[in-house]
Amino acid sequence: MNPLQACLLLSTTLFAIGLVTTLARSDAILVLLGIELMLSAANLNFIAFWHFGPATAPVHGVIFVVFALAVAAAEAAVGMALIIALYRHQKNIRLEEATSLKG
Amino acid sequence: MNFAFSVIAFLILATAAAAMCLRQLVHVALLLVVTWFAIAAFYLWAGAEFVAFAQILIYAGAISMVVLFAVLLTRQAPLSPSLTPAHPGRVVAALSLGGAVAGTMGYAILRTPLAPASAAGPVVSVRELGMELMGSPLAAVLIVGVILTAALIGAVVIAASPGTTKEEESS
Amino acid sequence: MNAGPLDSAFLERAPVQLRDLLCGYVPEAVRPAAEALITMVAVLAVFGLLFAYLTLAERKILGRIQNRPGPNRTGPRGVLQPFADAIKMLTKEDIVPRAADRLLHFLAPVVLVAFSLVTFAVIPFGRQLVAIDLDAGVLYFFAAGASTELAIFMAGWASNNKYALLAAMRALAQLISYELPLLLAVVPVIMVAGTLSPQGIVLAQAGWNFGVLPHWNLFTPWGLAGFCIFLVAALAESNRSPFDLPEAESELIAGHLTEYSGFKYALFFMAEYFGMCALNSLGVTLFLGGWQAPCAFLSFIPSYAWFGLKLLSLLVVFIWIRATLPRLRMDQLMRLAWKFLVPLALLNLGVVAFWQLTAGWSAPLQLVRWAASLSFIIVPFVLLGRKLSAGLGPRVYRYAAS
Amino acid sequence: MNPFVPHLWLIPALPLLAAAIGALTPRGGRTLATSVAVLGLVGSFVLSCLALRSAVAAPSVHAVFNLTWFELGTGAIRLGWLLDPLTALMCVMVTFVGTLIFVFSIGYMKEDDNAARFFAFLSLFAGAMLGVLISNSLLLLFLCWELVGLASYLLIGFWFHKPAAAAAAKKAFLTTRIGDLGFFLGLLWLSQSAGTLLFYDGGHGCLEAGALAALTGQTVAGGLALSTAIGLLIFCGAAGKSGQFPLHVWLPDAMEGPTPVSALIHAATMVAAGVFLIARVYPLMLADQALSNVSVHALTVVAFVGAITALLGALLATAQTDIKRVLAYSTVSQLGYMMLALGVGSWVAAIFHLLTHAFFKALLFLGAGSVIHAAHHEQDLRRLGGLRRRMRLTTLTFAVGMMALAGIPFFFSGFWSKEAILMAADEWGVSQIPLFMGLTAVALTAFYMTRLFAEVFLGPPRTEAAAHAKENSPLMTLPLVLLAICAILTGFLGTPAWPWLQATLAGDPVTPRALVESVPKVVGSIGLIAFGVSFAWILYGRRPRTAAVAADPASTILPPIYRFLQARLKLDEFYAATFGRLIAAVAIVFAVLDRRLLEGLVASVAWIARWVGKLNRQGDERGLNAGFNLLSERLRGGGRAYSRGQTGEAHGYLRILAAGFVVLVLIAISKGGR
Repeated sequence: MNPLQACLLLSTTLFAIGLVTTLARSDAILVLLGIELMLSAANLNFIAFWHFGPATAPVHGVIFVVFALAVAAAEAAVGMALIIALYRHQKNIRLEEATSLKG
Repeated sequence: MNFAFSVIAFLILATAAAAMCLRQLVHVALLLVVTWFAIAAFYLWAGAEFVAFAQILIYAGAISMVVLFAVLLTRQAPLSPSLTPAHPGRVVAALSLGGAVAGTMGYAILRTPLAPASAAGPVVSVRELGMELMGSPLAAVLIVGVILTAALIGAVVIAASPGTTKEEESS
Repeated sequence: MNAGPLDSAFLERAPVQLRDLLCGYVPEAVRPAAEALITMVAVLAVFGLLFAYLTLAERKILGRIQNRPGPNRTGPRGVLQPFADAIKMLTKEDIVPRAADRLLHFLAPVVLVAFSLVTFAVIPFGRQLVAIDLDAGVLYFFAAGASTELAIFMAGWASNNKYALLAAMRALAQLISYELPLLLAVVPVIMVAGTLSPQGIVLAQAGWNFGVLPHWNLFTPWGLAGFCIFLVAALAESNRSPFDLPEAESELIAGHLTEYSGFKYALFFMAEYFGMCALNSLGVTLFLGGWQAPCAFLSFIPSYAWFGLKLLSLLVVFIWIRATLPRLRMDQLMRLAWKFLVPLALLNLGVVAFWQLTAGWSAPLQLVRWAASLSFIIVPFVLLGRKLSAGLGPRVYRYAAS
Repeated sequence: MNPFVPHLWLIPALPLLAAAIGALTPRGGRTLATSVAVLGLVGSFVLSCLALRSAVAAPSVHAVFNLTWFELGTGAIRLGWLLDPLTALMCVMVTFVGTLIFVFSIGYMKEDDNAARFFAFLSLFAGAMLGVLISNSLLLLFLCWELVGLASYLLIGFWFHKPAAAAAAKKAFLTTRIGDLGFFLGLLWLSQSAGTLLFYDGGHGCLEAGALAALTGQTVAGGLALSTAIGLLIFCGAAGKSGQFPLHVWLPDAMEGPTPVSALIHAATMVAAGVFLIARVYPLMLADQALSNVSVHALTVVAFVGAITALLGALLATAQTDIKRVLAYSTVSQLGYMMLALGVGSWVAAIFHLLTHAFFKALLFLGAGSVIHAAHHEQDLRRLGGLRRRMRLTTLTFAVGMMALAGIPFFFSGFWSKEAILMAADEWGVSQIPLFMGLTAVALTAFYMTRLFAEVFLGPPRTEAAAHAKENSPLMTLPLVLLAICAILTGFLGTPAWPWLQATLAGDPVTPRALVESVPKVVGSIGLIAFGVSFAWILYGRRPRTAAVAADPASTILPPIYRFLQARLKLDEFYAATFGRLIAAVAIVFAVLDRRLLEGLVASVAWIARWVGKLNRQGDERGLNAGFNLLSERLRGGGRAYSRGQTGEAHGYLRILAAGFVVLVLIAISKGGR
């Protein structure tokens, strides 16, 4: 198993942890954090491929991560705002109770 | 380097996993901060200095702050275990799905012949990075700027009410 | 070791040579570790002592300003006061409330001190004296600084006390709000210097006009504006008066420090002063030309001395401000940050861009360049100030003795 | 070649710039707009003085500067500036009087909060007028001419919330348009036949020998020389602008505008434009004098029109009860004098009278404005009176203006210029009728001016407003004084004893003659003036009326004629009855066509369309709807079934997502395996 694969496995596991959190926990904040974890896993992949990959376009992996970070920040801000709105709407933030859109 | 890598990997996974099992939301948030730091350490190890510090600045500095605020603003009772244990069926389903994803992906990773092209990875200086950013992905930079502004305003609008102050705005 | 002649070069090199000398006695294998260790010890020692005497100086200066002697019992003129305080703090009982979250309650001060010390790693104290010359040093500094906010929150939350919690939330709001102007005030310097490494920024400010006028960023329009914004934001970031809302004694007992006592309290105190020193060091590095001498003929004095001098003067300014200004209200704090400092800092970016674009202008046009840059800063400053202070006329104290 | 000429455009440019600035200033910025306007005009006044100096240095040359505006096909449209004593003198006069009027209106418009707009319009007006003066191309002149018309429209209708003002503005605009139509036709014809519109172009201009010879050579229908026809067409424009007989009706109504505007329009600029135009194209008008085989000469028409206008205006002025209307009609008659002078071949006399008239008429209007402003906008002279005690300065200056206009001998400019005109008319070989008309008008002028003065200033105040009037601020009286001084002095520029003005304009050396050419004629005209004054004094001055309602003494003498005059010869009604009717009839015819013909067509088309629609609807209801209903039922059912899957629970969706992802990865692996 070469280092690249190790990195990929690491990111996969992190992604899985984030996914499990998102699926298992009912607290909206935790779900959001799980999503953040998955994002970070993706970033790990970018960096890994940039680090071990062919040095043709050296910086693109990093640039991707920079954008991903920016988007993550925006996503966190909006997500937290949504959660607060949700809390104001239904005195708690349990996601499985926020089902007013069901058909 | 393998030693450093394994330590970092262990830190990342352990803290993440532990955070996901904790019952106290604030603890989760703080433990995840450790995870962010570990990830930043991974970036450092991979030679992406700038990204590492940006990661700390954004995740530890901003996002975790926002999370903590969300926790405090949506908290029923002080130190209340805000997390009721999820009912087992969901947990089982979640674990199985997560395992499936991890397994399939891992299988795919392991059986694809991936050889690191460069043993000693490239090192990018901040100046190069800036030059590159001002190059082809300039449009993307602008778009990201627009996205951030929109998110900022949107956050304020969504969370705005006689109660809330500017905290969401500042992430 | 070979002791060179006792000249400026020797003095310049002295600390490094001392370190090498000490490293000479340890085996090769652990030499890098040993060097790092020595650096840490040196920083700790210097700034520990600085902290100790800064507290004393603060109390003395405050005393002078408030027309009282200040501490003067322990030792001649109270020079031993800090040590007395230290002993007192160490011997005091360490109380942890029962309802508190013990782990976090313990971790908070540790993390705080750790992060506020970590920031010193990238500050160039002298020509040779920089612990790690990081390529992204400034970013590193802010990353570490951002992390200290967490510690404050931990403290406030862990002690499970409503005052502490309020203080923590206030602290977060304040720190986050003032991080923006801080960063925005630093960006112009980076734009001009073209690097994120503090050492590089200092070198970019090297040189003098006819031997006396140094090329420090402070002496440019955008630099001046940036420095002022930076100073205000730094005051707020280090929770010092007039921005000391988080530990506003009169409102929140002692804020997030309420439930802390003894050594942990001392740690918080120390961390606050370390943070202040670090921010001021950054200010010196970015705007006051770091360890550069103000005049060519004065450059025989070793660089770290200059750095120390500038740092000390800034610290004195901070103490002076604390003695002079009353505390702001929360909404005033927020308004200042979001409606005044941030817009001005953004304008400053435009100004520095203009400055860079017009760098090639010839001598007479230089006047235009200066005038334009200054007006771009000053006019909005006046207008914004008018707008913000509208309606806040001079207050009438009806019951004050006149 | 005069180095000053290429920069001549600066003279109109300054006020136009001021107008632009004033137009851009918000309502609040009256100070800015005012100061800019005044400064601009003062600047062009200084420039005009420089121009005058350099023009007088060489009186006989027409210094020109021509440039190509744009290429059009083969030919090029060319514009240019022209500097000769005529232009220079007019420029100085316009800028000087204009400046004084501007200063006056600062005080007059103090209460009005649209003053910024007002001054912008004033500057535009002045700039356009100066453009008319300096232009060396009939085209450029026409452009500025129209600009003057626009500005006058804006200014007369400045108080557009007053319906009368709006109507007056419209009337002025349309009436002058009628004249300008002729002007434009003449312009086109001239450019088509002479090939250029430049006046002077080093021998190729349309006012120079070559072109004139070509113009006089050919004749058009009715035995008119081509030049005569063109000249008469251009004269239409002039008549429209400076209110000659058939087209004079707009001028009295234009009094609805603010008084400074009346002063500007009637004294200095707009009405002068017509006279100036004729003076400018004088060689063209003069061209057909040489020929004898033509049916009529252009100038003859001009002379008769002028004479009629002079008499008519004077007649009407005697019966008006509104200060400004009296002055307006007197303007009409004075313009008639100028046209008469032009017609009888002494254009220098015309310009002389134009200059003197500009000063004393501006003086009179500003005096009237000062009276009105002081009497709280009371303009009816029956309701004024007795102001001489309260407004001494105004009274004095007004008296000066009045005597100048009435032509009191020797010390007032009006006398000299009018005498010059009458002398010219006397020497005219064609006919003596204009002379007699002019002489009658002289008497009438003296009469109505005396009447006006007596009514306004003498006797007891007849209303509260008049009783409480008090002298205005120096800002308003100072211009009066200055103008009064000028009204006295300008006359001595052109006395027969020292005819500097005539000589300069004509470009001859100054040749002094006797103080008066022929004593008997002068004595006669003085006698007429004395008669007019004394008659008016007997009627109005000796025992001034005491009540506002008291009948006008003149009306007691010849009531029907008085009433007819008061109704302004029923000219407006006449126009309404003739031209108005005609147009209305045409409109009715078209309306009828519209209703009967077009509506029928449209209706039938609509009817057909309606029937088609009905058929269509039947088809829909029978056939399509059933199918649609069935289909939508199906859709609704499917949707109901499908929406059961929509639990609205985020985790459920996420689970499905993850499962799908796993499946995709497995597929990818199996594909990759092969």
